[in-house]
Amino acid sequence: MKKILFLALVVLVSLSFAAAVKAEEERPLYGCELNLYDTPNDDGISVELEFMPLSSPDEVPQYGIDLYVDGVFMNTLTVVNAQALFIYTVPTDKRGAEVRAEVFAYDAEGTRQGPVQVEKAISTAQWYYSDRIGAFIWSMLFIGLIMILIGKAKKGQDIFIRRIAGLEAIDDAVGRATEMGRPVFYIPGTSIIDDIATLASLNILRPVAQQVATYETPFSVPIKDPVVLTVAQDIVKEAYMAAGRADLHDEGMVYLASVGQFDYAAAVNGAMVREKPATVFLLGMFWAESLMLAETANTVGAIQIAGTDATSQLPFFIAACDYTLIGEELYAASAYMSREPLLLGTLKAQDMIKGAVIFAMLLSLVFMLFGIDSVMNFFFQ
Amino acid sequence: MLFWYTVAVLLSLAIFSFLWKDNPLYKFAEHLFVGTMVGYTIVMVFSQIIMRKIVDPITLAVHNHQYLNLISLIIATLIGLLYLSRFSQKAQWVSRYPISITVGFWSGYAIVTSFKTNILTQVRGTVVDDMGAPLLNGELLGDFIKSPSWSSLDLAVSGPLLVFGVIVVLIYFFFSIKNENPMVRFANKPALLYLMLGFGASFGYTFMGRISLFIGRMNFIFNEWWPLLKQTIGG
Amino acid sequence: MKTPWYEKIASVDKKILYVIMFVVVMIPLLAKWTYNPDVMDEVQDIYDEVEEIYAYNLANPDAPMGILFSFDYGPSTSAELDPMMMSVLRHAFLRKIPVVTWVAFVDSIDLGKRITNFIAKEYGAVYGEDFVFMGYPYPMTAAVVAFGSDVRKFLVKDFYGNVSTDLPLLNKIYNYKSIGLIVTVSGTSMPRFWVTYANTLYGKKIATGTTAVSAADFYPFLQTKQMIGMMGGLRGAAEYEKLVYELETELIGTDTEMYMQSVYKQNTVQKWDTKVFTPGYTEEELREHISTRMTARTGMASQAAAHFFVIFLIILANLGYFFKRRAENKR
Amino acid sequence: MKRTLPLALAFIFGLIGIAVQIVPALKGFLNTMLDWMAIIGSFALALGVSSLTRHHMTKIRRKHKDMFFSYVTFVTMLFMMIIGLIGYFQPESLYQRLFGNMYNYVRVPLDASMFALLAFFITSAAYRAFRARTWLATVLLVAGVVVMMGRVAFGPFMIFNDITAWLMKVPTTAAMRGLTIGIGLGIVATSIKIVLGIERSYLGGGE
Repeated sequence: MKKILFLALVVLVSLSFAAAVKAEEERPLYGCELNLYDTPNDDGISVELEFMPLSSPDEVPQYGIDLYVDGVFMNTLTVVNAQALFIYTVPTDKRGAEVRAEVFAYDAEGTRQGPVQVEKAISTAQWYYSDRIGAFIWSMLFIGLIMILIGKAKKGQDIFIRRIAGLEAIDDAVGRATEMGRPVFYIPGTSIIDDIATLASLNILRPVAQQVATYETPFSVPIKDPVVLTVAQDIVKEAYMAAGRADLHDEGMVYLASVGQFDYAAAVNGAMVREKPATVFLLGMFWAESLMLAETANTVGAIQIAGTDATSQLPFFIAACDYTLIGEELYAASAYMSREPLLLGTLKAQDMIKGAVIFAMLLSLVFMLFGIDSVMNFFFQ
Repeated sequence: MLFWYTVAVLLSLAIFSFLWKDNPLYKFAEHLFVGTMVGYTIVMVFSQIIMRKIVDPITLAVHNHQYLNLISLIIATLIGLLYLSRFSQKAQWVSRYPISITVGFWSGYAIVTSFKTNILTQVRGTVVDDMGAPLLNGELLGDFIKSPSWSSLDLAVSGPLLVFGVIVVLIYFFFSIKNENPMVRFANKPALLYLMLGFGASFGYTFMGRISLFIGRMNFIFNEWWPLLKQTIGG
Repeated sequence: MKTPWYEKIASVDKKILYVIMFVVVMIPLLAKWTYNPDVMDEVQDIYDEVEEIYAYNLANPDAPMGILFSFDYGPSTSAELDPMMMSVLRHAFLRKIPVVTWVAFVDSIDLGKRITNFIAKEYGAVYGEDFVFMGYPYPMTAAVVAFGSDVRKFLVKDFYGNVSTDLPLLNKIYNYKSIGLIVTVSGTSMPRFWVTYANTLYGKKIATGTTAVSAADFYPFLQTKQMIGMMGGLRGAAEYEKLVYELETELIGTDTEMYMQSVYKQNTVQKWDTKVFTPGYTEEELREHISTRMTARTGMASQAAAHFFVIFLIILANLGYFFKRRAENKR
Repeated sequence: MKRTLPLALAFIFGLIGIAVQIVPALKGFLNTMLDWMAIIGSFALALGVSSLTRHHMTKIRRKHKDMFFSYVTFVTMLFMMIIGLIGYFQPESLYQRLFGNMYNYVRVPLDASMFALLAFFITSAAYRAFRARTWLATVLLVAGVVVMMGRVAFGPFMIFNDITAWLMKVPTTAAMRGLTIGIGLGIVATSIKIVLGIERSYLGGGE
């Protein structure tokens, strides 16, 4: 806020300044505008300095700003008078330090005049990001809703979930591979574990692996990231055990194909043309390699079930794959497939929050029609 | 120089040969690629993480007697080492600790961030544009009625169409509402229309960039490597 | 039984598509066909701005305006972005406008140096007088802000280790007052950064060059005039290339090769610092200088051919599909 | 120990993850946490390399017909590793230059060529997908073709260019924005499920 005000001030000052030039009125000798304030949203180890020279460059070609932290001289900033805003972050390296800035002007002969202005500020740490507090409140609301609905679901209240075509197809797709006697490939995206899409995909891996185990179909899970590898190994192993086919499980099913984007694509493409899978799952986060994998799968005659939250890759999956989970359907999948009440409760909560977001958006839109932006700022800060 | 350029060209051609069919040349390039990248990654993890984030800071901490720092680094290293428990059959489950720490931290980290960037910022962008002007704007509609033209029509309807599209797409993805619900039924067709227009347009839009990549590759072969080859052979 | 034509179309082997695609892209590239696109307003605006600076410099020979070029892209996007940078640089050197270049990423240092010197050489520009290369200023924000007062204070030395205050060009052009235009060519979101700092804070004019994929992100800035112009993808590059080609033909005629060699014929070779580039050309170098004058336009010819080929394919596929369905309905 | 402690750890670190996002005073701590994550993750690479090794060793042991290529992977991996590590301790040496060349003339062209294959894949995908089967597929087809035209339009076809700009500005933005908001909700919901321990399949699933 302060920054915006200051910018507005600068604009005003420069406007009046322009007027002053026209009128050839006297300018303040050694005039300047110094603003020193605590850096917003930090942990208190710096303050911000903004400086606008106002004298004409002929009279004052240069300014010097002496900086003191807790009374100890730090250094001098030299500012050439370009009549432009000068900004600088003063590091204090500790919280609660008092920064003092003294502006000196150098006249045409180079004589140091002043101090013409002195400002002080104390570096402090903030306890919350002023621009994230809205998101935080929304999130807390979401968590609360989830808690409530989970409670309801636990009590046995039925929660309706509509059909998701891509997920219905999983059973048939695995069955098809069994009939053809060809393997199933599962690619849990090419991102790392930090990516929530990867986690969503790993949640689907379990039921798929269980089905594959029941049908006794060969299974292959090529992976790009080592941490994802460890997680996927556990999931597949437990899924085989749950299906009662621990004897079919082989440690080599889940393997690291490679570690980079395109070398991974090269390796998986190679594996696909050699092993000729009948079904390929492409679920998770993808980048440009999405289309390479999808097209190669098509070339070897596999059914592809794809799903991603990468909006830039969705068009390719839509075009090249037989079934596509679009965006949030990927996240809904684990609840949909497991039918576990806890997960279904979360899905319901998600819909309710979405309803609230739409409502708040409509409200903001209506108020904006009349030029009132406070509603929008309240909801979507 | 020519040697390395030639290597680069031959490898490129080996990759392109995959389009025809899988063949030993492609297999060679593929396996070479994997080996190179894994080796490269090992070196990077060693130099950028093992050395820069573990060894150097620990040495520094010992040197400067920053024991708090030292303890933090050692704990992190020990947690990381738990991964290696997977090499033993019996203690394998210990590797769940680093996994749950990683997954837990990033999940928590994602909550507020994605609410902010994926939801609030996007919704805000649907209420007002980058300059702070409302997307539903009666004045622009008035301008159009006063002086009808293509550009004033575009200005007047673009905002409302955008808002409408966002809302129907959001409604389309409600999971817990039955398809017979009138709101969902109403939103269904327009939402699909928006989605398909968007996907089609994005597909066509990206097409250009993908062709450019291939042209860039061919430029390398014919405008960089070929002249260099001729120059070297010709003297 | 003979398979009807529409069945064949529906099940055509991908390999055939790939081969035709390859041929379609290669022919224009090897035959050096050029595609001369209509120049769009957002590209013409950049050109006009450079011309305006030229006019200003003619009127004020003692206090000329310069152009700041920022190489905000790495080798991975250079296929699309190199031609843009080269065209605008050519325009600036052709008009003897002072040029300051730097790069935004460590990876790009080599690229920035090579392209700056490559183009400077064509016009016999003298390092330190006509152009300077400042390397990789770090941190970038501080460097951009430093231009608000005196960049020589922040970048004490240039890339080659010369003291900034010793370079005649930097003594004329050291802050935003004497920068007429900032050209940022980038495959990332760097242009946003330039808008936030150089445009919002200092009111400088920003011209952007970007990849075809990112172009859509920057249209809003054009509407609000926060950017004066934009070159998007190979097409934008081809448009600027065409404009510069026309200007070059007008100023030095069609025989560019002649012109480039004539620059270094006088006995003033010592004028040029060999650290920057060696005066004179070999045959191969000459050819490279000539061929880079049309990379974007030949690339664009391939591009257009590929687009038309795919559109043709789609129409064909739909005809096949249509007739197949009609045949099925009859049965 | 096997299940409760991991869930508790996920919860505690989840809370830490939330806290560092909203409390600026924890900026220093956030950096420590990010370092932690990098350090912890780096050890998983050992598992990755071992998995890759096992994958290729199996091929060699079973005398698979492609076993020669598995050797290729091993040899280049060891080669890269050795020259890279020696190069790290001896900067400016021949090893480091070799490592740089391997990067620039083996990795980079392979990467770029794989990327360039997309030019062909996108062609065949367009050929297959853009058929007017249903009204939805027709919309997809028309939008795609119009934009492709618009990108290389000239002369009288410049109208396609304007349509392209409009398609990108209005329907595409609307669709992508609607998707992004929904995806954001999905991400937040999944994250909350993990932090609260409702979703636990990343621990191998099962009870």
